Amino acid sequence: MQILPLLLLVLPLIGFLLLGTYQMSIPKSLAGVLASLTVFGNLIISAILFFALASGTSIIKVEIFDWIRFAEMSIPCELVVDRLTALMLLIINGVGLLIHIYSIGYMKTDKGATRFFAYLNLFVFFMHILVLSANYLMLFIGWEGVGLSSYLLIGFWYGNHANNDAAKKAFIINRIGDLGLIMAMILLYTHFQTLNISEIASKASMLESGNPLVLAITICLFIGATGKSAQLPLFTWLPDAMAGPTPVSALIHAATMVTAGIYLIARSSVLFVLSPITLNIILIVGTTTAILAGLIAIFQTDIKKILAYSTVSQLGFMFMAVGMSAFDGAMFHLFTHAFFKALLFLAAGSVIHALSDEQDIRNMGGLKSKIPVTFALFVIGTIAISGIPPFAGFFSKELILGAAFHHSLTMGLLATGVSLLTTLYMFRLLFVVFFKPASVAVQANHHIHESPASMTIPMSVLAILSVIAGFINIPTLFSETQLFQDYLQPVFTQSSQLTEHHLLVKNATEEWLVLILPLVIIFGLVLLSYRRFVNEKPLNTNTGVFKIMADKFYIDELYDLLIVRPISFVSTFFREVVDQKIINEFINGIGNTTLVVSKYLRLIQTGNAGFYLLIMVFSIIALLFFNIIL
Amino acid sequence: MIIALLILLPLIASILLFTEKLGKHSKNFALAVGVIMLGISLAGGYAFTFAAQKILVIDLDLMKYLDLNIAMKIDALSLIMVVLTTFLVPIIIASSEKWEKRTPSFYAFIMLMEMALIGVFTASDVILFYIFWELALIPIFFITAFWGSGDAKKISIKFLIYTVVGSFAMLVAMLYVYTLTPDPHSFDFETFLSLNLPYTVQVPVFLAFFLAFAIKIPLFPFHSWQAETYNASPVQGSMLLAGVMLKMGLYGIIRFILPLCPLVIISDWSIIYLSLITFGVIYGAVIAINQPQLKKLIAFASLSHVGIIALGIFSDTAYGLHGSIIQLFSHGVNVVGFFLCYNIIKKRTKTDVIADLGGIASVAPRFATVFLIILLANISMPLTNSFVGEFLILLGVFQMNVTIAIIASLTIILGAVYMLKMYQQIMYGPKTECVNEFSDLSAKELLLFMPILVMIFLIGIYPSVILHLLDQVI
Amino acid sequence: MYAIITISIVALVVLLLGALENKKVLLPIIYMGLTIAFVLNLVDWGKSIHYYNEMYIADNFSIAFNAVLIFTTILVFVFAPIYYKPVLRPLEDIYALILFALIGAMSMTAFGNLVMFFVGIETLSIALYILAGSKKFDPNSNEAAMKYFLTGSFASGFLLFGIALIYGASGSLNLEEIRTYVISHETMMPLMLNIGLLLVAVGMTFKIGAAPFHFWAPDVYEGSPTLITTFMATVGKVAAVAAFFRLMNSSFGEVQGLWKASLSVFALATILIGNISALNQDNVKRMFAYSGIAHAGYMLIGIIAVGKDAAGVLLLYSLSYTFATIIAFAVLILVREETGTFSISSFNGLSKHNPTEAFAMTIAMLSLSGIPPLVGFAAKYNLFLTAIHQGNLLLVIVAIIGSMISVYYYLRPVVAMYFNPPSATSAIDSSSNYKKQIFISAVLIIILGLVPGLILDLI
Amino acid sequence: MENTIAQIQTIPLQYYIIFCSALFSIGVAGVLSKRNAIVIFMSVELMLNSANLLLTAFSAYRNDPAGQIFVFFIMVVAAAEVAIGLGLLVVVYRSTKTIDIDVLNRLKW
Repeated sequence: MQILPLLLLVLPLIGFLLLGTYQMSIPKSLAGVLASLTVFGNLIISAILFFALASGTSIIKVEIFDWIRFAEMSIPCELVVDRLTALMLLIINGVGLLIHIYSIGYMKTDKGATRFFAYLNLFVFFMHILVLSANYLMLFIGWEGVGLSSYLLIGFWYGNHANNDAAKKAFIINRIGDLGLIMAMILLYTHFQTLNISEIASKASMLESGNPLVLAITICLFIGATGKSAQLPLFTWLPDAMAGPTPVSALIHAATMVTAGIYLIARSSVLFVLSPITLNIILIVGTTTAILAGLIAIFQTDIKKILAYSTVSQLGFMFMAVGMSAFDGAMFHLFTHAFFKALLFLAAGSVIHALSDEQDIRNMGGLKSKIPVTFALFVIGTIAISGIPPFAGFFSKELILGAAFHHSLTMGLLATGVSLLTTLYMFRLLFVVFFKPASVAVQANHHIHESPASMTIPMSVLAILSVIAGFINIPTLFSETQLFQDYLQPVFTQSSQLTEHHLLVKNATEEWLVLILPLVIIFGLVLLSYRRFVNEKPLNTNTGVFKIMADKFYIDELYDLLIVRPISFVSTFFREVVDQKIINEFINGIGNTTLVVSKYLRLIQTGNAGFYLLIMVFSIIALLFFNIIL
Repeated sequence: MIIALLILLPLIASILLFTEKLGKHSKNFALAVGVIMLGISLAGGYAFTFAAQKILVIDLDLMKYLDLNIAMKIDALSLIMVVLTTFLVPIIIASSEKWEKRTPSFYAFIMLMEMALIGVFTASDVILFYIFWELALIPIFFITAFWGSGDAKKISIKFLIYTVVGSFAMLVAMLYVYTLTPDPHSFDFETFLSLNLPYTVQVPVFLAFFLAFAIKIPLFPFHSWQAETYNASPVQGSMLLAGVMLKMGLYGIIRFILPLCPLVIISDWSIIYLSLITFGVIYGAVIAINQPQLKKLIAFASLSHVGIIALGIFSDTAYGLHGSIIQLFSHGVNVVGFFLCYNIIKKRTKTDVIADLGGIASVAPRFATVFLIILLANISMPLTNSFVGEFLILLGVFQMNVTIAIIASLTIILGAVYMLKMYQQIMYGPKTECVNEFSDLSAKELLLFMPILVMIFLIGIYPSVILHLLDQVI
Repeated sequence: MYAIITISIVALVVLLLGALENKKVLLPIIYMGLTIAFVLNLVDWGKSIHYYNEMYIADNFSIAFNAVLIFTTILVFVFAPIYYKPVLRPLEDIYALILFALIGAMSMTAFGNLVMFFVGIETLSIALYILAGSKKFDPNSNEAAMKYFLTGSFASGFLLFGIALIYGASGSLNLEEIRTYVISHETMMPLMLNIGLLLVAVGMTFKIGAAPFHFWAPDVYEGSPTLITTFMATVGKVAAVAAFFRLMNSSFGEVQGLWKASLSVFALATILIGNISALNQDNVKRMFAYSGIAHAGYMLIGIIAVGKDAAGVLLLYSLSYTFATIIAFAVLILVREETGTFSISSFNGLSKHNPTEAFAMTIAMLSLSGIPPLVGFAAKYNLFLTAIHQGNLLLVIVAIIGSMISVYYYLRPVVAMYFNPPSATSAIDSSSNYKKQIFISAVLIIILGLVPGLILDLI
Repeated sequence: MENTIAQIQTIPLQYYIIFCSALFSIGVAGVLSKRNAIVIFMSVELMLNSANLLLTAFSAYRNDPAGQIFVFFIMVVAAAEVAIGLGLLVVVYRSTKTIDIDVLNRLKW
């Protein structure tokens, strides 16, 4: 059992090293299989671990070696598997495996497929470090590592600078978040003398609620989370990250990496519940992000960007849950979201694939009959994400909505609103792409074809999961046991003990209300959007509020104006003016002054002997004057 | 014994090379000596860790004849610096090509430099330290001025004068402190460091030493020689400068300023120089963002990095110090790796203007990977060597001064900005004209990178190599 | 003492042989005679013998300095044939005058009486006046001699008046007796002695070429024949420094208050003026003149720090200065021989055709600027150390600043030699026989730099 | 001899000192004010002679022959100096056709 967590790391690492080193010699077809095999191996291990933990083993710990050790400081390289980790492992490897298989088909024609799979394996490796690590510093390795893999994969087609810009942007914005995480670690170490997550949790639980130290730490952690999980104000990289191959968007930018922020907070739940202020901030940030991103999504025209904004919005939704201390709700939504969002991305990829890399939905339409399998899968995904029962999204959203209504009515309504926004933009997407009469481009395109089995099969599996995954946590209204919540319960015991009113004692009416009310509106919205979007009329985005939304609230432009340009200006200013003109001139000035002094000093040497004699006499007089008279 | 070998071997090699009798074999000879030196220093490391430490001390009291005490000692810090030097010198030698003029002398100067550097790092007599310190200037001056390009002559003279100004200030301070040693006066490190100087004395001593070290390192605002000199120097010269020579200054801070002027470091005034350094850290990083020339970019990046290291040292905490020492080593490795990449690019495209380059990754994937790893090491990616160091430094600085730690840590972001911007422009995007002929790394070149890469991951994954050593002394 | 007598005889013999037009034997005789004198000089080592009523004192100090002077003179004579290659006549007058000057110089280091002091100075000076003008048809040489003579005799007047006043106050010309008098009147020093001392100091400051009485030096050094400049800059300066030190050390060491402040100011001014003025000189010869002034300033620091330690340091400093200067001038002579100019550009690309000379020159320049591990560093280092021991920190700081400045101009010829492309005329006959001598001096600089202790503890 | 000394001693020593200083100053003033090399030589001689006189006076007052012996040396030196000086003057005159010292300024800066 001890060796298993280690194997989890070793397998993808071997995969990466093999594929990376022999990039040129390994055939593309083999590369995909090899990469998938490592993930498959990991999936099996994860399953073993998952069930081992379910059947009693409380925690599996593996200490590999002393990483940093001197004086009283000791940070070991240590892995730990608890239930939260096991769940994450399942998601990563399950979704990961499917996406790997999908990629075999998707990347078949790409020259750099081997490199692609190497990067994917690298990502899997770092993601495992992230979820397996027993201390924050190790977690940070994975944290940065997935950022790096994301950078490499977004910029996978590096011949085009737009892709590279997107990759760079993702990395740099992530670094801003990372800085927060580093600061958090420094604070943690300074005050707890350790970075071990569970030790910190137990030490922190002694502290009183609202402690300013905890506030600072959690704020820093949250900054880290906003970077990775694309929350305000650091979310702008995620839509741009769609420049990468679609499987990447599915795996990294929908299912796994972007949820690391949620994972981090869930991991540190003890700290967060001790800081109500931070929770409120998270709540506000999550809500704002969810709404903002949802609004933007409605007006986008790029199929992947819509899904990206949807992801941002959904992540915001999860943060709302976190902000209300509903960690299990957040985790559950993370879990289901991984399936249907991955499915949607893959289906979108299939669409794009079918249309030979067309991503603009205005150039689509009428695909319903041309690629029926993809269409069916896309519909399942859309229904699931919209929270229509009995699909997975319904159950996870319900859990969060319940928490929200329990928190306050306002929050409840806001959460419902976010959920409805989802319906709106998703069905718009569905209708425009599949139902709307075929656009000119589609009509002219005779190569439209359904994707190969290697792509449709993984999608189908995901679709099945999107349908059934919700049933592992049926609302209390219908069932006494909530498998998911119960499984995770030990992870959050400590934090739930610290919150006074965590366990939701819901009354039936309230719960029915939460169930029924959104559903009614959802169906209304679906109808509305069907009427609105299936017709030819495009959205008018030239004026008013719509324009602001379509232009993404000008956030990118704002950052450009406030941060990028000033820094660029300062950089040039420093280089050309401060460094060259001021400092260098000053230093040279010292030297030149000496030379100038020298130039004039030598003029004293007039060459006139009479003058020399005069100076001598004056000097003697001065000498005698100072020595004798004074 | 080991120290004597470490000093004499390069000296003899350098004299042999100066005779220019070795002709074609000069490079191989120098390389062989370099590798042997590495072996010896590793043997020293072995001896230090496992055997009696006696062999790592030389104490020849030649006061009578030389007016000098040949006292040299290797402790953990010295050992790390010596290993760094002997590790880098063979790589530097191997990276060089045949020059149009005086090739043997070029290697002779490198060997001389190696000797001087080892002397600086092992001397345990203040004047001996000073002598080696100055001696190290001469070879680098000649390397830059003679084999450099562009305005090398003028620039190297400026560099020389600039650093000499600093070291003379240091000399004054050394002589001054000497007069304060108890009778009979002594230049021995031990005597120096056991002095408990009053605050009023520590201030001028600090200023003088700081000036010398700040110029050498260089710290803002004493850096104006750096970019020019790197740019004018042949790439091997830049490697020596950035890889090892600027470590002399940091080493000096640890050796002299920390023990001699503890009161200044904890005084309220320390905020003045700390702010200067911190500003320099940001300043270097910001300038690097829009820097059009690769070599100058490396220079400014280096300015930023060493500023962080200096902050770590001045933080006066165990974390900061340990982190700084790891960084001393890592930065040497990384910057030399960086210059190796620069060398490859420059050699093949004949340009180092970033805007003229592009799309190299598509023709040279191996090179792209190697470059990326080195670049990531430079921006302190976890699992590379500089991550642990930088984290510890920030931890240390944080405990000293929160604001400074936060400002300094901005380099984590800025570093990513300028490095990725540069990397994207050079390696990605459409191919430019001068890149068309670009061939991927040959096996030989790859071999040259290997030690660097191994070191990057070794220190990154197992920093205890260094930390354990340090634990025995600090 | 016997050394002086030997040299006198050699000088007379040289004159005689010259009159007989016997050219070939002149130099061999001089070499032989000087070597004998060198050995005879050392015979008295450690004995401290007083000759002629303490007129001449052969103690370790004077013997060591005289050895330096004789050795330097030998070196000067070694380069004489190159310099005078185009001259066909025997040159007995010039050789004899150099020898006479050497006698004066040697008396200056060993005087026990102010009479000997004055006579020594004048013997040296008068010989130098003539030597400076020995290029009779060169207006520069004429002018140099005239200026030297005018200012020199003027300074001698002050020196002499000062001696007279000291004599008047103390009643004796003997150093020991003056010392006794000074010590017994330490608290109530007569004004006359004070003025006398200052005037003597003025005279000596002039002779060593320190500010503010340095004005003659650049002009005279530049105008004189280069070989004579070499002699002046080495033997002349070292003898004056030794004499100055001896006077201050043996008679006025206990009353530093009287003269220390003034000399410190002189030293500061000298170092700064010398170094700064040298920066902008394109004429290498003139640059060395200023460099010589600067070094006079450093040596003044040694004089200020009277005492046994200072004597050794001064000896080491003189040695380092002398050797480096001789090399520099020797190379300068060679270069000038080929290019016909003293301009710094005449050094361009010297390293290509004459690596040995270039190497030696580099060593000399680095030594003069005080870069370890050369003797120049050892000398400066010990000098500063001694000064610091006596609490002259300010002086040392200024001296160090001066050294910093000096690095710049000392490197200019080095840079020209190694980094500038050779000019058309700069190739030197590389079969020159003097490679070895130059090279040996350079090696000496290095070796001495490694074992300065040997010299320091001599006296 | 005794007599002479006694006679000399009838005049107070201060007078000699002041007289000699005045003489010396006249010499210095002469050197500074004149541009004619010969006159300058003469002024320098005046300075030397004032010192001679001073030495003699001290010698006489102290009954110590050393000072007077010194004077002989000085006279020899002075004679030599004048000889050299005039010789140089001739050489210079030959090339510049003047004995004005201001003309000598080829060497400067």
